[in-house]
Amino acid sequence: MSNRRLPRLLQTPAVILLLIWMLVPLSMTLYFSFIRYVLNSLSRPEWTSPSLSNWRGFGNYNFVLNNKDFLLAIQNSLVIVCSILFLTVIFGILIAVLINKAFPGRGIVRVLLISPFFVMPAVNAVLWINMILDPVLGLQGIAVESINDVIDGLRTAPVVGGFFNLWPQIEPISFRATQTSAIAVIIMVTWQWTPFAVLIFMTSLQSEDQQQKEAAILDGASTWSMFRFLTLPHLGRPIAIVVMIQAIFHLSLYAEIEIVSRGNGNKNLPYLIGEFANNNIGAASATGIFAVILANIVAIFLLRMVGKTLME
Amino acid sequence: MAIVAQSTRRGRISRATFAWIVGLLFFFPIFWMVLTSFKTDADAVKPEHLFFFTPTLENYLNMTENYDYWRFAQNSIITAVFATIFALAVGIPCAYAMAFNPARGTKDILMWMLSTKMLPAAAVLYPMTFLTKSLGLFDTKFLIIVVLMLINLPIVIWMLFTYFKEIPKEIIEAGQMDGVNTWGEVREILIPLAWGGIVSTALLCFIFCWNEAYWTVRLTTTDAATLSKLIEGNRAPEGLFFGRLSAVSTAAVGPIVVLGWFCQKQLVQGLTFGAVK
Amino acid sequence: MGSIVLEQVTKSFGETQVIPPLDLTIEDGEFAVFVGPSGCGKSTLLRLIAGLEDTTSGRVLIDGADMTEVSPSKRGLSMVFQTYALYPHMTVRKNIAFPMRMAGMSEAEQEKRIMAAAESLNLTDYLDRKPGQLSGGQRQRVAIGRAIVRDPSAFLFDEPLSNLDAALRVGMRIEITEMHARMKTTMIYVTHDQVEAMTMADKIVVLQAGVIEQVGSPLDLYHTPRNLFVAGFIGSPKMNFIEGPEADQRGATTVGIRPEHIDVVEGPGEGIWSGTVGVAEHLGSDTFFHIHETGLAETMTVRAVGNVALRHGDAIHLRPREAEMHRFDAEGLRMS
Amino acid sequence: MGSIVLEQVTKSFGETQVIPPLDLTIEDGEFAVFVGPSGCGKSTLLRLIAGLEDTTSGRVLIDGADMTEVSPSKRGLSMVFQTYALYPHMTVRKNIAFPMRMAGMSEAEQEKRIMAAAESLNLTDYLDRKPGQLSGGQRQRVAIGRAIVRDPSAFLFDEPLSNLDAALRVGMRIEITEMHARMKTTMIYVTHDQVEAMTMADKIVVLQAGVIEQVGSPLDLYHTPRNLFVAGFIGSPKMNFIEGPEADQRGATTVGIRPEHIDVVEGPGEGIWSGTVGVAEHLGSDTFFHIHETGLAETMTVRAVGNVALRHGDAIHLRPREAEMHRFDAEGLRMS
Amino acid sequence: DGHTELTIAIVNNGHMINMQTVAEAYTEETGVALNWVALEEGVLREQVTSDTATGGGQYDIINIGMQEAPIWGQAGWIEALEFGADYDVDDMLPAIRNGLSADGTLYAAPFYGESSMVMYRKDLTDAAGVTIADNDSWDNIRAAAEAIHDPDNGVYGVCLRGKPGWGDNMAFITTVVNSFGGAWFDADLKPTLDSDEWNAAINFYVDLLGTYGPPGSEGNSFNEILALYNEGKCGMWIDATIAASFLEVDGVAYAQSPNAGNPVGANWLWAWAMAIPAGSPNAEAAADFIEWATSKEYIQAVGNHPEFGWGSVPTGTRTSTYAIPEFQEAAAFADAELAAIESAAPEATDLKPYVGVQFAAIPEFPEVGSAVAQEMAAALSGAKSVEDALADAQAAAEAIMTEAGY
Ligand SMILES: Nc1ncnc2c1ncn2[C@@H]1O[C@H](COP(=O)(O)OP(=O)(O)OP(=O)(O)O)[C@@H](O)[C@H]1O
Ligand SMILES: Nc1ncnc2c1ncn2[C@@H]1O[C@H](COP(=O)(O)OP(=O)(O)OP(=O)(O)O)[C@@H](O)[C@H]1O
Ligand SMILES: [Mg+2]
Ligand SMILES: [Mg+2]
Repeated sequence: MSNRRLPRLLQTPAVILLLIWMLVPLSMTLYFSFIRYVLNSLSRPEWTSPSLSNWRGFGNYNFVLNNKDFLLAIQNSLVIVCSILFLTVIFGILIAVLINKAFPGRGIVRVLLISPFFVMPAVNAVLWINMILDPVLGLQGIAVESINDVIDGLRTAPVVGGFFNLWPQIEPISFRATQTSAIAVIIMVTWQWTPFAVLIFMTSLQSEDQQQKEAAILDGASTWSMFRFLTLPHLGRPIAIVVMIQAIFHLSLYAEIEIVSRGNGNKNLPYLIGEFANNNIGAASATGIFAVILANIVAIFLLRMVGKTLME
Repeated sequence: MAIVAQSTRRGRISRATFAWIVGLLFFFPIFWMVLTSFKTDADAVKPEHLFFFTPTLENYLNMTENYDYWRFAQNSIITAVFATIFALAVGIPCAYAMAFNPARGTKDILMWMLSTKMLPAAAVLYPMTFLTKSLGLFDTKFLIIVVLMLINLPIVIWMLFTYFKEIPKEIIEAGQMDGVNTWGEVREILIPLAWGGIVSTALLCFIFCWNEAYWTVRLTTTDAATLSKLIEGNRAPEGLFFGRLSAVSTAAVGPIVVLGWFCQKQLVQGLTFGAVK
Repeated sequence: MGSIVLEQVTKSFGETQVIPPLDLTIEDGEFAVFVGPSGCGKSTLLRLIAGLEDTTSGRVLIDGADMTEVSPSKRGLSMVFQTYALYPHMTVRKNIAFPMRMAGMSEAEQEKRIMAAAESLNLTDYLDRKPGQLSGGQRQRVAIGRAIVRDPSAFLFDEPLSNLDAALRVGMRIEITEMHARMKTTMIYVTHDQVEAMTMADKIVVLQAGVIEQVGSPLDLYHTPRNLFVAGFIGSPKMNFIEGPEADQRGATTVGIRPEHIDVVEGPGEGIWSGTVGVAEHLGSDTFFHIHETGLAETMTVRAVGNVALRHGDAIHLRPREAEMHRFDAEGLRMS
Repeated sequence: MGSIVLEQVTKSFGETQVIPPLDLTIEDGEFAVFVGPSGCGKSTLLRLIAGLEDTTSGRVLIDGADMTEVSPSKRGLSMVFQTYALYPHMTVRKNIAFPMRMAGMSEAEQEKRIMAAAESLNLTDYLDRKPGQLSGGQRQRVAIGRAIVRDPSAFLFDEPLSNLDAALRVGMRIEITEMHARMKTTMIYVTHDQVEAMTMADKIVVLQAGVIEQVGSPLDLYHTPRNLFVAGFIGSPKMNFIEGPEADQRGATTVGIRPEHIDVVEGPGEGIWSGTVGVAEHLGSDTFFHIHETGLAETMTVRAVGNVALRHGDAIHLRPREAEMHRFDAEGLRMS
Repeated sequence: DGHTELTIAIVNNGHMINMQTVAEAYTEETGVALNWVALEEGVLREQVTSDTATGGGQYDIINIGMQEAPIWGQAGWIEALEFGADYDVDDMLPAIRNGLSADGTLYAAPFYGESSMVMYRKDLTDAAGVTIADNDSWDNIRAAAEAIHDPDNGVYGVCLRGKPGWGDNMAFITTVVNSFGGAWFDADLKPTLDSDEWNAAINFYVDLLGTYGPPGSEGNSFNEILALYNEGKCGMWIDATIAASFLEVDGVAYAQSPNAGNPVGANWLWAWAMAIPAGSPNAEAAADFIEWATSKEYIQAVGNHPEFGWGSVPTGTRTSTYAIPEFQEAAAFADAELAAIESAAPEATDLKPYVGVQFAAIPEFPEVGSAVAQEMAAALSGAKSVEDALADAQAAAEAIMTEAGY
C-alpha cells in the first residue's frame, strides 16, 4: 500500500492523547521520586512542599529497596498475576469450547457465565471474603459446620459409626491469614476474569474456519487433536490479548488486596505504593517507578512469548 | 453450515449438563448476593435463613433514602457511555491503521500504549489531584469521561487490533480495488465485518468504565461521583452489613449485568463469517 | 477398500432442494468422475459422501455398511477441498504430515511420504513455508499432498487441478492415474476439465441440477450421449445442434454433430453446408471456426486440425460426417 | 484508458526475490495474457500493477503517469482475485454493486448493470444469497461480476475461469473477448488454460521464476518459441524433445516436435519412428498416445485425431512432419 | 444566604448516616444545602488528606479522628474552632476535648466518642462459674475465656481484633501493651517494639486469641466481631464502647478494660470529629453547621426524632448527655462507657512519652502502625513467631522513623 500518510494520520490522535496522559504524571512521579516530599511532618516542615531544594538523589529508591516488604511485594505481584493468568486462560478455554456448540439453554448459560465480569472489584472482594469465604459466618463456615454436624451424627450410627469415628473434624480455612490471603485474591479475581477470557475466546471460536475443521476430521483427527492442533493455534492471538490485558490489570490490583487482608500476606507493589502515599510521597513515587519497570519487564517478557502470534 | 463431528446423544446431554453446572457455579455468588440483598442484616448471617427467610425491601429503601442512588447511577451511565464512544472513535481508526498498514514500529507502539496503563494510579494521585484542581476540572463529568477514555484506550486499541487482524487481508484489498477511500473501507467493510468484535470491545470498555474505582472515587466529590463511589462508602459500614451491602452492590452492578445480558448475543455472534476462498 | 453406494439420497439447504432423490453406485476400486455445470451439486455430493453434510434423507453405504450416521472421521475417506482448507498456521510440511500424525505413523515413514509427495508435486522448495506465502497453485498442490499421503478407503477430489498450469496438470493427471492403478483405491473426482474427465475416468457421472443425467464410460458418453444435455456437455467445443429440415430429414427433432466431425471442404455441393467465418480461434494445434449464416443454427463451431488460413468473413464449406451424427427426439432423448 | 508499463520492477518477500528486474509494456487497449508455471509470479505481478503489493524497486507507470506510490484505490483498476475475496457479509447483489456504489453511480444504472452482469454470468437466481451459500464456480462468477460492472482503465483477471465448467467457460471466454472488443479496455489476464491463452490474447507473456521468457502473439509463440521453456510450455500436450543422433542429424542439440505434428503411419520405413503404445488417452475427439521404447526420448506423446484403435502394448509407427520441427542449441535457444 | 451549599465528607457509620436525616431540619431552618459524601474510613482519610494537602476546596467539612486532629491543626490544614457561649465547650468530656486540641486550641468538634471495655455473656460466665471484674487481670480474663470456650457448640471464649490496621488490631493490641507497661516510642521517639513489655503483651495476645478465639481472627475487626457476637459466637469481647449500642444478644454485661498493672492506657480513646479544611470558602457556614451538629440540641434532636430515639444518640462527647434520663434508660451501657472514657489517659507521661492511647499523635504513626499491624497479624496466624514478628516490626518502625528525620 503505497499511501502511508493517511494511516499515520489515523494513529496520531490516539498516540498524542496517550502521550500526554503518560508523560505528564510520569514526569511528575519521576521528579517526586528524587526529592524529599512528605505530606505532613512536624519535625521537618520544609519537606512538605515539593521543591528542588529537597533533592535527594536515589535516597527514596534506597529506602524503598530496603523496605522489608519490597521484595515480598514484587514476588506477590508476580505470583498473583501468574496464577490468575494461568487459571483464567485454562478455564476460559475449557469453558469457551464447552459452550461453543449448541445445547438447550446455551444463551442462558452464557449469560450466567459472563455475569461475574460485570461485578465491581470492590463488590467482588467484599462478596467473596465476607459472604463466601468467611470461616465462621460465610458459606465456607456454614458448610464446614454442617459437614461436621453430619459426621458427628454418623459417629453414633450403627455399623458405619466406627468408620466415621476415624474422621477428624474439618477445620475451616481462614482466607485472611498471612499464608492464605493471596489465595483468596487469586480465587476471587479468577472468578471475575475467567468470564473475560471466555468472552474473548468464545468470539474467536466463532470465527474458526469450518472448512479447516472438516479437513482435519477427514484427516482422521480426534476431537482432542482438533482442539490441540487447530483450535488452540487459532486461539493464539486471543490468548495473547487475554494474557496481556489481564497482566496489566492484575499488576495493579488494589481493592481486592485491601479488602481481603490489608496487604497482610498478599501485598503487591501498588498496595505498597498506597501505604507510602499515606504520607511519604517521595517513597511512593520511587515505588511507582519500580512498578513501572516491573510492569514493563513483564510486558516485554510476555511480548516475547505472544508477540509473534499477535502480528502474524 | 455442516455438522463437524456429530456427537452422540449421550455426549450432547452430558455436555449440556456439564455446561449448565459450570454456568450455575459461576453465577452462584451473584445469585447469593442478590438473595442476601432481600434479607435483613440479621438474617443474612443466620445459617437457618440461608434459603428460607422473609424477603424484605428494607435494604433497598434504606439505600435510596440515605444515598442519592439515582444521581450516582446517572453519573455512571453518562461517563461510561461517553468515555466508550470517545474511546471507540479514537481507537477504531488507530487500530485499523495498525492492523492493515503495519509499519516496523507498530508492535512497539502497541506495546507502548499498553505500558501507559502500567503506571500505578496510587503513584500519581497527588499530581493528578493537583493538576485537575488547578485546571478547574476536579469533580466534573468531563474530567471523568476523559480519564476513563484514556485509561481504556490502550485496551480498546488492542482488542480492536486483534479483531481486525482476523479479517482476511484480501477482502480489504478487494475493497481497495473497488475504489473505496479509507473512510469507505472502514465503514463498508471493516465495521460490518468486525461488528462482533467492535461490540464486544465497546461493552468491555463500558464495563471497565463502569467498574473503575480509583479515579472515579478520588477525582470526584459529588457532582461527578459514580456508583463506584457509592460502593466505596458502603463496603464496610459499621455493624452487621451483609444485607445492606448486598443491596448496594446489586444496585451498582445490576444495570451493567442487565446490559450485558442484552448484548451477549451481539457479543458472541461476532465474527461468524468463515474466510471465503 | 470401498464401494460407495448412495440410496435415495436428498439434500436441501433450508428450502432449496439441491439434490433430489439420487441413486448411485461406485464400485470398489473404480475411478469415478463427476462433471456438471457449476452449481449443479458436485461438491455437495462429495460432502455428503464424506459425511461433512448431513443427508436430508436417504442412505450412504460405504463397503456395504450404512454410514449415514457415522461421523466423517470414522469413514476413512481422504478429500481435497475445492477451497483447499489448508491449516494456515502450519508449514507445508506440517500440513502434509497432519493426517499421518493423526494416524500415529512413525516419524520416519512420515518423512519418507512427505518427501515423495513433495517431489511429485514440485513442492520440495516450499516445505517450510506457511500457506499464506504460497501461490494459488502451490496451495492447491499442498492440499493434494495432504490427501494422498494417507491410505484411505477412498479418495474424494474436488477440482484438485484447477489452478495448475498445463504441464503440471498433465503431470499430476498422470500421477493420479498411476496412483489409482497402483493402489486400486476408489476415487471420486470432480472436474471441469474435459481432458481430465475423459482420460482419467472409469466412469463419468454427469449431473445437472442435482440429477444424474447419465453414467457411463468416457467414450460411451462421447459416442452415445443419452440426451441433449449430456451431448452438449461432454466434448469441447460443444456439439452443434441443428433443428428444422436437416433434422427432419434424418427423422429426428434435433440432430447433433461435434465440431471435430465436420470437415472443411473446398467448394459447395450436395450435402455440403456453407456459411461465413465469424471468430476464428487459432490454438496452433487446431483452429476453431465459429460460423454464421449457415441457415441451420445461429452459430456452428468447427474444428480444423492445424492452423487453417481462413479469416473472419470468408465463406466456408463444411461436410458433416454422417456416421457421427447424433439424433434426438422431441424430449431431447437419444434415438438409437 | 490505460497503457501499463513496468520499469525495472523487482519484488522480494523477505529474502526471496520473486521478481528479478523486469520490464514490460502493455499497450492501451491490449489484451495481455500472463502464463507460466504455478508459482512463477503471475499473481504477484498483477498485485504489483494493482498496487496491492509494494514494489521492492522499479516503477509502475499507468497511462504514462508514475503510479508506484499511488494507492490501489486511486489507480482505477479492476481486479478478479484468484481467491475471489468476496465480501462475506454482503449478498451477491451488494457484492457486485459495491464498486459502483463507491463510484457514486445512480441506483438505476447500478441495477441495470447488476442485472446485465448477473444475466451473462448465470447468477440471476443467486443475487440475494451470501457468498457462503454459493458453490465454488458461483463465487468465482460473482468475483468476475464485481470486476466487470465498473469502467476501469484496465482489468486485471487472475485465473477467473478456473472453477467453471467447460460450457460456461467457453461462454465466459467469448463474453470477455467481446467485452474487450467493445470497450477496448486494457486487460491483463492470468490463466493456466492453453485454450484461453491462445484464443483471447493479443499478446502472451510467458513467465518463469519471475523472468519473462517470451512476449508475443499466440501463434508466434506456438510456431516460433524462443527457447526450450516456451516451446514446452505452450501447447498441450507438451512438445516432444529429442536429443542425440536425430538432433545432431538436423544440426541442433535438441529438436522438438509437437504431438499434433506426428502422424501415425502403417509400417516402419525411412524416417519413420517406431515404438510401443503405453497409455492411450481417448478424448473422443482425439486420442493421445504415450509411446515408449522409441529410442529417442523416454516417452513421446502423439495426438491422433478421432478415436484410433491402438491399445496398450501395440507397436506404433510415426512420421514426424519435418517442416514443423523446432531446433534448439546447447543453450536451449531456438535456431532459426 | 439561602444559596450556601456545604459538602461534607463523612465516615460511613450509623451515627453519621442518621445525621443526614436529622440535618434535614437544619437545612429547612437555615436554607443551607448539605451534600453528603460517605466513604469508608481508609478512603476517607486518603481523600481528605489529598484534598487538604493539595490546597483543599473539595470539602467544607471533614470527618477526622483523634489521631489527625492535633497534627493537622498544627500543620495548619484545618481551622481552629471557636464557638459561642451557648455551645458550652466545657460540657465536652475533657479527655476528648484535649485529644482534639493542640496547644490548647480546639481544631475539631467531636461528633461522638468512644473508649474500650469488656462486653461479655453473663449467662455463659455464670454457667461456667467465673466472674469478670472491672479492670480485671489479664490472667483472669484468660481463665474466663477458657471456661466459656466451647467451639463444638459454636461459642468461642473471646473475640478480639486481629485484622491488620493501625486503627484495627493495633488499637486493641496497643491497649494490651500499655497495660503491660510498654509503649510505641521512648522519649526520643525511637520505637521500642523490641522491649520485653511488647514481647510479653504480644505473646499473651497471640496465645489468648489463638487458643480461645474463633477461626479467622486475623481477619476480624469491629464489624466482623459484631456480627459474630450477635450470632452468639463470642463469649467475651473487648472493643469500642459504641459496640454496646449494637448488641442484640441477651444477657450482656460490661466491665472496664483489663489491666496488667500499668495505670494508664488499658482502654483507648477515640472520637470522630468534624473539622473545617483551611481555605474553605464557606468556613463560616461550616462552623455554624458544626456548632449545631455537635451541640446539646443535636443530641436532643436525635433523641426526639421519630425515626431514631434515645438509643441512637451519639455518645461520648458531652457530660450532659449522660445526665439525660431518657438516655440513661435507653442505654444500659451508659455508665460503663462514661467511666471508660473518663478513665482514658491520652496525655503524654513518662511511661508513654507521646499523646494518644492506642496511637501516637505524630504524622508518621499511620505508616508505622500499619507496618507493625501486619507483623502482628502474621504472628497471630502463626506465619511468624512472636519474636520474629516483633523484631521485623521494630526494624520497619525504625526505618520509617529514621526516614522521617527523627
Ligand atoms: N507472502 C509471501 N512470502 C513469501 N513468498 C511468497 C509470498 N507470496 C508469494 N510467494 C512466492 O512467490 C512466488 C510467486 O507467487 P505468485 O502467487 O505470484 O505465483 P503465481 O504465478 O500466481 O502462481 P499460481 O499459478 O500457482 O497462482 C511463489 O513461489 C510463492 O511461493
Ligand atoms: N449453504 C448453502 N446454502 C444454500 N445453498 C447452497 C449452500 N451451499 C451450496 N448451495 C447451493 O447448492 C448448489 C450446489 O452447490 P455445489 O457447491 O455442490 O455446486 P458444485 O457442483 O460443486 O459447483 P461448482 O462447480 O461451481 O463448484 C449451488 O447452487 C449452491 O448455490
Ligand atoms: Mg464445487
Ligand atoms: Mg497466482
